[in-house]
Amino acid sequence: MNLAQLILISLCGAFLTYLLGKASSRIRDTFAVFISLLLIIPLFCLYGKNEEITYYSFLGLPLILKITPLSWLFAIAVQTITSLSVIFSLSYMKGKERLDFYYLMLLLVNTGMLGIVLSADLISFYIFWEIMSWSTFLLISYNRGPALHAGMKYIVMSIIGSASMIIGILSLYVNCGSLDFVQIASFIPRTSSGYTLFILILFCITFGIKNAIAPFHTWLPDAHSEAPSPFSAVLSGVLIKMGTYGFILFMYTIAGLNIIINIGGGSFHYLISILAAITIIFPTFIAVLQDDAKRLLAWSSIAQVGYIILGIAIGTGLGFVGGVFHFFNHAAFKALLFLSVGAVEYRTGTRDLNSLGGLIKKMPITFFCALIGVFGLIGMPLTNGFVSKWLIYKALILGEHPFLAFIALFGTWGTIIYSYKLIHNIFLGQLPEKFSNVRKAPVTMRIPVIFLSLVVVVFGILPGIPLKIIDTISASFGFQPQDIQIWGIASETGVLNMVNIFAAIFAALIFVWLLFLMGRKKINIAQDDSYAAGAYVPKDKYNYTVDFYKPLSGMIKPYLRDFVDDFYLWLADVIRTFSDKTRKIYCGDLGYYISYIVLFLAVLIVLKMGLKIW
Amino acid sequence: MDRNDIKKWFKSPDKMGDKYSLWAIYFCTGCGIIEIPPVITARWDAERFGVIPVATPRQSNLFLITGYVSVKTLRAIIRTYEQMPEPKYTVGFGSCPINGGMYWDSYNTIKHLDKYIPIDGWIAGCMPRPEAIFVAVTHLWTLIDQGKAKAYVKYREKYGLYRKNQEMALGKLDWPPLYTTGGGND
Amino acid sequence: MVINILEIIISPVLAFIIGIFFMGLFRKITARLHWRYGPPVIQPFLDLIKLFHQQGFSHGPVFDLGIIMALAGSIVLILFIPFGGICPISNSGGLLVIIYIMLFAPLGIALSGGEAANPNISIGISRKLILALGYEVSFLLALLALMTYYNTISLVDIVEAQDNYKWALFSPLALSGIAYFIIMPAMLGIRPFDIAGAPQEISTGPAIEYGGKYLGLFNIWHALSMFVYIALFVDLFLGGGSNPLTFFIKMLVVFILLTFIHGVFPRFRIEQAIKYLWKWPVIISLSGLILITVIR
Amino acid sequence: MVNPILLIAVPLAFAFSIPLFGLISKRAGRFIPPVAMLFNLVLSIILIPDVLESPVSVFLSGFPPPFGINLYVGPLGILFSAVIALVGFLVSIYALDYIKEGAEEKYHMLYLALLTGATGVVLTGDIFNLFVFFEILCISSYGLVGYLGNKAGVESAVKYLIQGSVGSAFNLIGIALIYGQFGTLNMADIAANINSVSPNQLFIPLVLFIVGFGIEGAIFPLNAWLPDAHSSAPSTISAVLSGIAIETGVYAIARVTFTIFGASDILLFLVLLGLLTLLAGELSAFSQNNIKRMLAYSSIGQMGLILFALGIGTDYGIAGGLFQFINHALSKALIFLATGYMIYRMGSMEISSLEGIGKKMPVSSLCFTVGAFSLIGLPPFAGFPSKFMIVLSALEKHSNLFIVFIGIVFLGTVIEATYFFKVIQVLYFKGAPAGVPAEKKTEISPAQETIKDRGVITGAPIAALIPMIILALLIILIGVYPKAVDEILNASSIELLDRVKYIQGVLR
Amino acid sequence: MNFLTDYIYYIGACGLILIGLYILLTKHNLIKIIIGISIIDTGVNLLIISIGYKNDGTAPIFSRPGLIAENMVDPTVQALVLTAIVIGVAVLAMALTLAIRLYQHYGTLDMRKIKEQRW
Repeated sequence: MNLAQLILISLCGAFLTYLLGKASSRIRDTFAVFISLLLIIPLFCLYGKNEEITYYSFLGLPLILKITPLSWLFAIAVQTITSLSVIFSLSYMKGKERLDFYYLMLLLVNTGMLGIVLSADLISFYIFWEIMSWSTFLLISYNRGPALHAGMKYIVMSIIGSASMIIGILSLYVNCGSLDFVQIASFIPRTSSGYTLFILILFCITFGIKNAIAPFHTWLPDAHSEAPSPFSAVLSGVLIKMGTYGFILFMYTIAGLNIIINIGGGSFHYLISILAAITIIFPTFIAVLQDDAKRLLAWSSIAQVGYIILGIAIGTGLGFVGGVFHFFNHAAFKALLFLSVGAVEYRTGTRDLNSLGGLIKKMPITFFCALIGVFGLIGMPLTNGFVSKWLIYKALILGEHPFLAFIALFGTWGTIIYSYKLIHNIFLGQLPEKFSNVRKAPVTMRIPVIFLSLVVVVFGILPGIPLKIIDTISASFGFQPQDIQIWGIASETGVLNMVNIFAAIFAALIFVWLLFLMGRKKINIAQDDSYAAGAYVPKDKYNYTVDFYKPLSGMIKPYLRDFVDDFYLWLADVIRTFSDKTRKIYCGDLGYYISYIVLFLAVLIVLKMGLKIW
Repeated sequence: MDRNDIKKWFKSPDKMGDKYSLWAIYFCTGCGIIEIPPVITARWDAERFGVIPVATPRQSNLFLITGYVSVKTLRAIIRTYEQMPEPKYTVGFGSCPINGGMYWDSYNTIKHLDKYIPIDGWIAGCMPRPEAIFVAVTHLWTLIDQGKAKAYVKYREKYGLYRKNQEMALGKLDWPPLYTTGGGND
Repeated sequence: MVINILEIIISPVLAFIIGIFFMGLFRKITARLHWRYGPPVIQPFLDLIKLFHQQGFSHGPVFDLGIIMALAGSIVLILFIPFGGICPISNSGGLLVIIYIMLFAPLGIALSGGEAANPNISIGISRKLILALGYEVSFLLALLALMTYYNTISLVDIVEAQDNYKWALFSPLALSGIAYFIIMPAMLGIRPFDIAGAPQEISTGPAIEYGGKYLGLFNIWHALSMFVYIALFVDLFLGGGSNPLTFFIKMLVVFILLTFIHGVFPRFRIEQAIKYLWKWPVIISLSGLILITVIR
Repeated sequence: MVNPILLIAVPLAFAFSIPLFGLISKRAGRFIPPVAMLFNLVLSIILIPDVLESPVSVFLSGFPPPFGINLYVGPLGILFSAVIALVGFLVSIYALDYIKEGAEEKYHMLYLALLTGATGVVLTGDIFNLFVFFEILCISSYGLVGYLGNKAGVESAVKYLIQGSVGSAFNLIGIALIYGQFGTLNMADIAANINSVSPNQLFIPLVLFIVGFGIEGAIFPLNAWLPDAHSSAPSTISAVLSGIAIETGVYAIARVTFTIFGASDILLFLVLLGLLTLLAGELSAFSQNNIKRMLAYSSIGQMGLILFALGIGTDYGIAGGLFQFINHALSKALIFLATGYMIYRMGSMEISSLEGIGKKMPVSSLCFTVGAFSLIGLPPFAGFPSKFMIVLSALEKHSNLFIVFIGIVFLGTVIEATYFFKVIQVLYFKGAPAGVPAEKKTEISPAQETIKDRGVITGAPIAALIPMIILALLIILIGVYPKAVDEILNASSIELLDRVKYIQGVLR
Repeated sequence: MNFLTDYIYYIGACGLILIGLYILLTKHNLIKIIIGISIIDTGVNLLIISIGYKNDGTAPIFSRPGLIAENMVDPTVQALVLTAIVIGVAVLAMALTLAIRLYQHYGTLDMRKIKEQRW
């Protein structure tokens, strides 16, 4: 199966799903799962191949699809996350309205993403990018209510991004004469650095918006929290990473390592890194203040993207490997967390962190998977998040960016703060009476979640598997290749041996467990049998989940408003006011209208005779 | 004091541990609250015997009830006692828990605390001086050594009786019974 | 290989002994500062014996798992920290791994406490995590100053670089060292930063529901973490030790200083603590880091 | 070889025969416009290959130009006439069901007259004929705007009429001045002699033409009639006005500036004017709550974009502008048609009242979405290649000024996207309507007077759906396969730019 | 004097157009506005005619003897004016029809008050 057929199958699959839905919802569900899983197989088979195919000609421009190791990695992540999300949707979305439309859009987004990562020229990149953008918009708005506002925010920023991108693309076309990545890559070194910077800035705006880098992040919290949960997983797991893909593409495939490092006196990639650092630090602490589980995760996504971009932009091989690996990991554990929260929402009907609690008794599997996800998010050893973060930190420290490293490391503590809040407020604490009948999540919800947590753990202990692939990518971009082993990474200034660490931790756990068994046998007691100064407190009065970090939020809340968002809203308001003023030109009075005509005539004559404008 | 007797430690570590690591939770009302602080601070320093105040019943193994016990506080006393891990020891301090003391004719005090929870030892007096606590502790050591400080076993065995007494004083209790054993009047 | 395995076995035991000894000493010195006689130095060990044969109440699987995880994390941490030449896992990940393994303990205890569902525990955990946020700023700045100065992330390398009395505390890294020392009471959870477990306010916070062996494990964790943080300080700023004895002596000095601080200070409120931690130690360590970046 | 004069003659003949058909059957009149327009469409398509080979010049009175009146059927003309016929045909099918009662015959007559006028404007080679056809177009559209006879319609029609008359007076003055200078009315002849007169004497007629045609072509300060007329006319008429009428205005401006005057120094001014129009239109539409008015303002914005593209003045840019013209004709017609039945079913033109219509009228909503996406310029719809070409040609200027201009164009696009997406959200994702609203805002519903049977909200009838679906498919087809129109666009842009060829083609 | 005789028609035409524009700009009554348009139309027609006019010109009829082509007035403009007049009449009729309907709806012809369609 060649690449064009792959995309075509994906596209037709999407529409076929829609049509089948008209016949029977059961067939549609089965088919959606089938088509999304089916596509993984050829993608896997494409590993290591270097296939290129020109599939269409648009306005005289050849549209090319090509698979490279980088796009293979992204494509696999995209397809896997989408498949899991489709599987999850089966029960999550059951009984909701307009499901045909939902599946169509979900698979269309998938097609768009596959197209983005597989395309080898800018015009098909743009086309797939836009298809992804608007279908995402339709999906974000799916949940009605506040989702509309979120969708609006998303699409406006997205359109701004694509406007910037199309200017960049066409400017490249005008100057280079081709939109093939290879040709552009050979063109860029020949052009002036000012022009390269202009192009890079244009594209950084686009990818920054999609990727939610600091001044462009404002669409993300709304969109992620309001979208249907399975789609939030796709959104956060892979869709925003299309921006990351774009960053890598432009910084390393098209512009090339040397140019990126040296352009603007070396300040460009440093500037991006600083933006990424800002993206880490503020959203992390804004996430601490959130009371909506998905909103919290959304802010966390922004922060984690900051890590990815920080790793990629810092310009060393170690950082690049870490950044790309963190992309992969973030896709896994953030999708996992969104799906877990989705499962909770499905069973309880709420995702308000202040009213949930104690669900560990009711949904143990979901809890443990979410716990693994949270560990990955924090970067606890034995999860994949640890390895990638370790690589990023090490790159920063050895690259002598101690302040960036500080921000990245300190962000981790913020991560602990909010992820503990997430876990605690949903699963721990006391179970409110109203949730006493909650059942465990259905099978189709558990499968993706369990699979993803396995990914998190396995790649945490044996990080060499994906790191080898990533290292070939980084080597192909001209970075120093790393010494990757199956158990981790060895480099001149330090070894990371995850198997060793795993053995140590495992042995220690066993030891402590034996110690634990040595003591007198424990007695299991009910959760409400808890010390309360001698009082017996009835159920439902003991739920300490409200304002979990009250002292902290009291201190930092005034400084952590999303000023950028406020600024954008103000801007929108200004435009609205201005548009209202513009509208007043059409005042309804015929006399004015005629005077417009006469005045315009007069102005034209004056311009010609008096000012010689034209 | 046989704290430094290593042979004994090897012979019966549980008893020795219990003896020299009495972590006390105090239930202090009235004048009892005045007498406890000197015990644990510099003047008498209970810590040299391993007796330290702890904050929750889960961590304690010595329960000191000092001062009178009203109906309302009885509820908390029972709850606290039931939350303590075994082995656990109780000491009533002052005449009020023993027989009501000067509140013997009050409608609202509990006259005989041992009807509701088992007591290992009493310290009589109104109020006893802090030294009396040390006397009680040393006495408790002896009892532990001899295996006589088994009030918690009694509570477990005659739980039905205790529970009935408790319900008689407090009305229906809103927590489930701790043990299922020991019903009847006995 | 054999030596390595021996080291792996020995170092936790040694750490346990020293930690327990320190705990006893801690109580003793504090008592003496209070003009009391104080318990015997062996007292924490006696307490452990009692605790392990006392009943323990469990609130659920995570309640057990959390405390096991916390203690296991501390034990692993010990394996990573050179102790006067003993360092079983010297070359895997370096300081960055240490920073992350340090997270096991607070997270484990937080999870365990969360399952117990006691409001005071929640408050305690919340305070603990917030406090950690407070001291972590200076901690990380100090570590980064070290790592930048020596341009390595390996703890062993840092220790080696300080051989022959080139202690970091008496080098341009002095500011970082001072900042680290200032935040150490907060890391150890002793006064003036024992807000998380304040017994008089929230009944020892996260440890409320621990009884029996749970409390025993908790106490062991506390002892080990006392060892770990002090050993880390000695390794990072006082040049480690050529043999365990010198190392121990250095630790003792640091420890006694910390105990004095514990003995004489009252407790901060949580906001005060954060304000304090985000002010003076941060200023000092930040200027330390800036100094390092400038002079390098 | 068919005589292109039939393109004008047949609809005109049909238009005036409608009352006659009315004698046979009252219902017969409504089938005439589709037939006539189908004829036109087929004829145009048949003509395209010939025209692309060599333009056809028809002498109406037998005299060759410059003495006689001629039709010049070049690629540009045939392109416009094909699009006019296509949109006219589809809209007239839509009207079969939409226009049911009232002065039906008059509607169809005026409708055909309008299309005849538009076809005449784009085909004629004589400037006075241009004026005459323009007047046919204008007068019939005055009538059609006021066709419903309701308050809004009549008011808009009057305002439109007054402004239109002022414009035509200016045009006539311009023609008079031109004739005074050159003594000829043939466009090719004028163009051939244009350099014999000093430019200073020419700019007054040029300005007068720009103002005169600009009124119809919705250039910024002259377009005050447009939102009123579009919003108060029946949706079919809005579609035709927006898709055809105002575009013929822009066509006339292009023809005058490029072919007749060859005014290359005015191009930058046209670009600025286009940008101004674009911004004014999009900004006005942004906070608009009346859907048809919003669409009308959006038309203004699109006209600005087309003007901008024409003003770039390179062949690729003009091709882009003409592509945008095709896209706008199809998409805006589609959107107006789609909204027509929505408004009729909901009884209100407020955007907020269209809540949840996506479920009740799925096809209409889908068509609206397709049209909106196409207008915004999202792939894979027709708007993408057109915008692509425009921006590319602007960038090919290699001037920083044009990069700023493009920034402004995209600012307009973003605003446009915002309000279109807002409507799409309302259609699909706002709460479902609770049946028919109890109290209908009857006075502002355009179709209300003609159609009484308002039942439960159902989809549009089949006669309305077919044209919409065809339009939507065409938009997607052109978007995916822009090559379909590539050749004719290039030929058209060359026709506009290559004056010598035009002059030779006419004067032989 | 020569100037006046040569340009009198142009001046008249311009005057009429300007008068019409003045009416359009200053008057608010619809009927007056329509009259203004009519005056502009007249002015424009006069302008066109005067372009083709020649002093002492003759009718452009070749079949009649004694008429020289140079002296003939331009016949084209007359055809143009005829057309223009027809168009003008059509517009006028349309305008008046609509004015009547407008009056039925609003009860006034003051265009300042008829501005329901705006913004």
